[in-house]
Amino acid sequence: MNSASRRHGWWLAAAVLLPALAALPFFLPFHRQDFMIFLLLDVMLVVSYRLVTLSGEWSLIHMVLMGCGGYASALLSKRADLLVWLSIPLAALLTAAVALLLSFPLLRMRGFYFLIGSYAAGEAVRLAWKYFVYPFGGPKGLKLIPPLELQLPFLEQPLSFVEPIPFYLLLLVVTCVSLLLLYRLEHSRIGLTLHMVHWQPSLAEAVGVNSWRYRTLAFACGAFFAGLAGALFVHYLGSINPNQFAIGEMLYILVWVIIGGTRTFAGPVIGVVVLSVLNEIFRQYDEWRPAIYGLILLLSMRFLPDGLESLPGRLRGLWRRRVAAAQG
Amino acid sequence: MELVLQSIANALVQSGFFSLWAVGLVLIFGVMGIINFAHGEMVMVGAYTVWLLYAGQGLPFPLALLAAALIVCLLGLCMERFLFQPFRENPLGGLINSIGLLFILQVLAVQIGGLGLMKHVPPAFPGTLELPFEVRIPVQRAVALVVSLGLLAAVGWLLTWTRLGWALRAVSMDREAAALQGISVRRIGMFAMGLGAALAGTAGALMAPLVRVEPYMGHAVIITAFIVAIVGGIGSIRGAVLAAVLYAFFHTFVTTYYSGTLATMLGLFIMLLVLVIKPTGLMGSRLRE
Amino acid sequence: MNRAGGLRIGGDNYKVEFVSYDNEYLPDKALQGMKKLVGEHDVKFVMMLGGDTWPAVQPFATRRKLLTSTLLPSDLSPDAPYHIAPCEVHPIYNVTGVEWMAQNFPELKRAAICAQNDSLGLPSVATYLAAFEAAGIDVVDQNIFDPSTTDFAPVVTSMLASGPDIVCLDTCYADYVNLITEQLFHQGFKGKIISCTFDNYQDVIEKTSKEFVEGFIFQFPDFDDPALRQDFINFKRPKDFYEKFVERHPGQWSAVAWEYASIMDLWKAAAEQAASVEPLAVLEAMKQGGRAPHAFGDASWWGEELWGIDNALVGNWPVVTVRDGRARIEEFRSIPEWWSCYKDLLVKHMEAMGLMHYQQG
Amino acid sequence: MATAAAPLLEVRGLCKRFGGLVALDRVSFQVREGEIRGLIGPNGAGKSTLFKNIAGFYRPGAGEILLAGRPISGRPPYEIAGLGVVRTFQETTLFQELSVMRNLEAGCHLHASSGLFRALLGLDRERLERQRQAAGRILDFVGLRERRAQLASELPLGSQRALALGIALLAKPRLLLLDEPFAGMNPAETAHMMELTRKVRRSGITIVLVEHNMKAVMGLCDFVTVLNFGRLLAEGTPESVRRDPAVLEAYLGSAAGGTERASC
Repeated sequence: MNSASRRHGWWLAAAVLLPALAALPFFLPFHRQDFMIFLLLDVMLVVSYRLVTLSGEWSLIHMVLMGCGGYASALLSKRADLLVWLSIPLAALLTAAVALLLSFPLLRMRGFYFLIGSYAAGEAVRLAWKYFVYPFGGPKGLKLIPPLELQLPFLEQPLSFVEPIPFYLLLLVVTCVSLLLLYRLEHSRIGLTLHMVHWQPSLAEAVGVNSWRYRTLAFACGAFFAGLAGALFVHYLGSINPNQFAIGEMLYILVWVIIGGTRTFAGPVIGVVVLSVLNEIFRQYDEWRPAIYGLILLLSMRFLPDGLESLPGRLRGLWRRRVAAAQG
Repeated sequence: MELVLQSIANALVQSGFFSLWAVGLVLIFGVMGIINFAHGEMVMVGAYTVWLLYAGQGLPFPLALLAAALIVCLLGLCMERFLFQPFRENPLGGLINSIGLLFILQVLAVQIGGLGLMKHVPPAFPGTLELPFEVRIPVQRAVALVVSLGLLAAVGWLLTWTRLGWALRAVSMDREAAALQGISVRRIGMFAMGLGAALAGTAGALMAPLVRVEPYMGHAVIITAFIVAIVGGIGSIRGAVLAAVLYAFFHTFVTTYYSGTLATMLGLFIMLLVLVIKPTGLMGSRLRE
Repeated sequence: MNRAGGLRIGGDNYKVEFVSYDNEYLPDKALQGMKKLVGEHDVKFVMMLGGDTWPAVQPFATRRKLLTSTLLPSDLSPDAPYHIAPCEVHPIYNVTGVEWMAQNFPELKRAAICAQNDSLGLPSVATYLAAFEAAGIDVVDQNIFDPSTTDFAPVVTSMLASGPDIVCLDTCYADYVNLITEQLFHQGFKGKIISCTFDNYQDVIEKTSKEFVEGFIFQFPDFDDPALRQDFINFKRPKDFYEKFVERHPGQWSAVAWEYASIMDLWKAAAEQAASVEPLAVLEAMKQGGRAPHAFGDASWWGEELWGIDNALVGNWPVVTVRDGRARIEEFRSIPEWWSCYKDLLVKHMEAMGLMHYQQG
Repeated sequence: MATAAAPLLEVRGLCKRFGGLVALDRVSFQVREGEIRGLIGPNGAGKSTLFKNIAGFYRPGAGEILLAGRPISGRPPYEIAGLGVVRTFQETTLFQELSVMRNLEAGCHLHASSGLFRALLGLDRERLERQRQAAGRILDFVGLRERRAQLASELPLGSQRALALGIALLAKPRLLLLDEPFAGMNPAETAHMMELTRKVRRSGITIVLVEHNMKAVMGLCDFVTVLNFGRLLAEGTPESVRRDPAVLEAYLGSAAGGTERASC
């Protein structure tokens, strides 16, 4: 009963939030619209990253997987002249395939070894993009990547998704669908099994769970959505280069996820939204930004180890104690 | 022939640095099970100390070196006390804290020294050693190599022959059993971190006149240290030194005979291969998660 | 510039406001920054470093008809008519150094070249290869290293093994030039060194010796150079600028230090001439007659054959050497003259490395 | 004929070494269908190692393990579990932060394929419902219905063990390996657990258990196998083993200690 009313709450929140989000860019000056776009992409990244962390592994290759999606879609549409509407989902699938391939060496490791292994694999992939001028364009990367376009019957010119508002709306739909799928996945049997594989690996094996398979599934599914985000990103920007996916950017994902908290689905989203908004507000202290991030990270580890998601609960607890103290 | 010998000389100098970087990292991981992502930044702080004190204030180089070791050692102790000790139960916590610190240290370096061109640290020992077969080693590099070797030997002696070293090894093998033996795991943790940090600081100080001293110099350090630590078997000091020598020779020869880009890429592939085939590395025997 | 009265348009003086945005050299940040500069500050002219960040900005900037400048002409393309390279035409000017060296030291015949593997290093390699070929110099070794390299001893050993008379440092970053030169010194190189930049040469002299660095050829003068006092130089009071810069940022004088100032001069002159700050009017004034005042003398708009559009300002470029511990201009040489003789060679090498505009992307 | 009469579990000449240490030395024994078998021996005798070999957590050095005549040695644990050999753990292994019911649901996973798209599209509702029913039956079976909404961490030890047993049962074992199911329990809990174990056997599941609590072993098991220093020392009914002089000599001291510990 509780879960049913909670579900209603979610639907209600979505019913209010979604139209608001869809309407938002129309009220923003054009130079703020991009902020929303990159924020949505980051949301996709952190939520797909969370799926990987569900199986208990902390990966450092997620950003590079996003790049895989970007490169794949760019190459498919540019060099193979594939329709962009096809190249994007295909790129996401290809990214999942790359992750599947990488999972053979990587998922033999766990914990620290996986962390470092994923980092090494990511750097190796990135160096390969730099080293092979054909097809990846070398250190300069690729440019003049065809944009998404849609020929609508009532418009003379095709609708171009290089324009922020159409792209934003498309991205909003894709993000919502992705989030919904990831949410369902987590709350399905598979999510529960991943939980099991993470926290009680021996028990899982003992009752017949092939944990390697589930870890691979999480890794590849996470890669799929990262690749999807990367592919969309690349067709919006029209260019891609290897430096965009360096370890520094990956560390930001880690920071968002950790500050937001990984216990619940909403945690990483809260993390990325709060920090990105703060980031915009403190834009003039740009040179201090990494240090501010670092400090927030240290403080939140110390005082809010379960992330921002735990803040409301904690405040409620504090309030209750206050009230109890006042009454007592 | 000259080319081979010169390359061997180059590789030897590199081995010294690589081992110094990696040994500190391995010590900290081996004893406390914490991956210190800010290890490269500790090297950077060492180098900046030398830049400020030796190049800036005119202090004699050996003094600046000592100061760098002490300052970074202090930094390490603070990290252990405030960032790692409270998170003993959660190995990821220590890692994340070290990432937070990494950002802060980099920004501080930018604020102190600015961006732009590398910080100028003139060599304390100018001149070149001219060996037979036209092999040449800059005196500064030779000194750095000798000091590195001396430090590594000292660490080896400490770990093998002293009671402190015995306690350190005991803690790294089994923390609970060591505690039952009456060893204070807390103190040993402080000691390992202090020693590892001092080694990193010394490495940075020794290198300061030889490399780019800039806020982000730690990046290259941490990659190399990871490769070396993994190939050597994380937690094994001897493995780390062996791997450092192998990797330095590999990297030097591939760079000399093929290209630098290829050397870096192959290095990563080798690390991956080792992780897949023998995750415990060349000399490591335990798996730690 | 503002202290000197600011911008004069139609008899009124206007102050020029400078707004900056750090794009962290990331394309998405650059796009956000560019939109912000336009949306929030309504800027009329954007000076960028260019390179990796440009492709992401290009569609927006072109649609908005924004006037933008770059230091890397490889950004130029027929699709971006309002994007100009009015100051530095990297790396084409490097040919002047090679040409000068070949004339003055005709006995040097073997060159080894090294560069970092990135969008600055590689086009430069193509240019040097063309210039060496034009001058009849053999390139005996090429070593392309990763930008994360910390120790240059192996790179230098590898180059010296081929027994070169000339070591070419390409467009290595200033810090790499510093460290590679130091290694060349220690490993006993006796020949000539040629490079695009040599920013912190005073530091290098301290690390090596005055004798060793003597005769180092590069392309960027110190602005207190007496040769810059000649009449055809359009950069106003270079010595004052240099001294003020060095006073404010000691030890930070670099190849690009003067370039934004020089671009601003050009823009100001054009804006005053057009009596407007609107991008299209300014651009038209700038390009009037196909010529414009470049810092190193009047120059012409050019580039069609390399980038598909004449948006690079090309004229004379100084060849600089270290003389008695100071960077001194040896001679100004004409880039267009070299081009008219050897353009086939340059196109050949650019094509071989996949760098021509029709190959890009 | 041989296959029809084949014992459910047969261990043939099993060896396992760790470096220089011989943990198991040519151990052979058979367990018939429907039996409760006790596996005893002093600490370090190799009982746990034997368990881990059977359940696939270790790869045997030599020898064979057969389940109903089919070799299973060397397969990964989840496959062996799929064939019907399920183990429990010495330290109680549960999802402490989940409710009893959720714990059981988590245990249902073996007999459902991991269809990604079914899960995403919600097409596995029927199957989930069936699993929920199965979990409900097990809930009654182990007697935890009143506690179904409690968190596992809040349960007393006896109920935690029962829950762990329930999770194992959901994997539909033919052979259940119980690793010290009575350790640390008080007499009332022990009695309850013994009754539960008999109930499991009545439902047609064969049981092998490792245990130090002699009272429980002697009261529960049909046959007992004794290991010492990795070797098979004796085998037989509880009474015959109790009287075996070799067992008395090698083992009785620590066994008596074990009994004492259990009774206080």
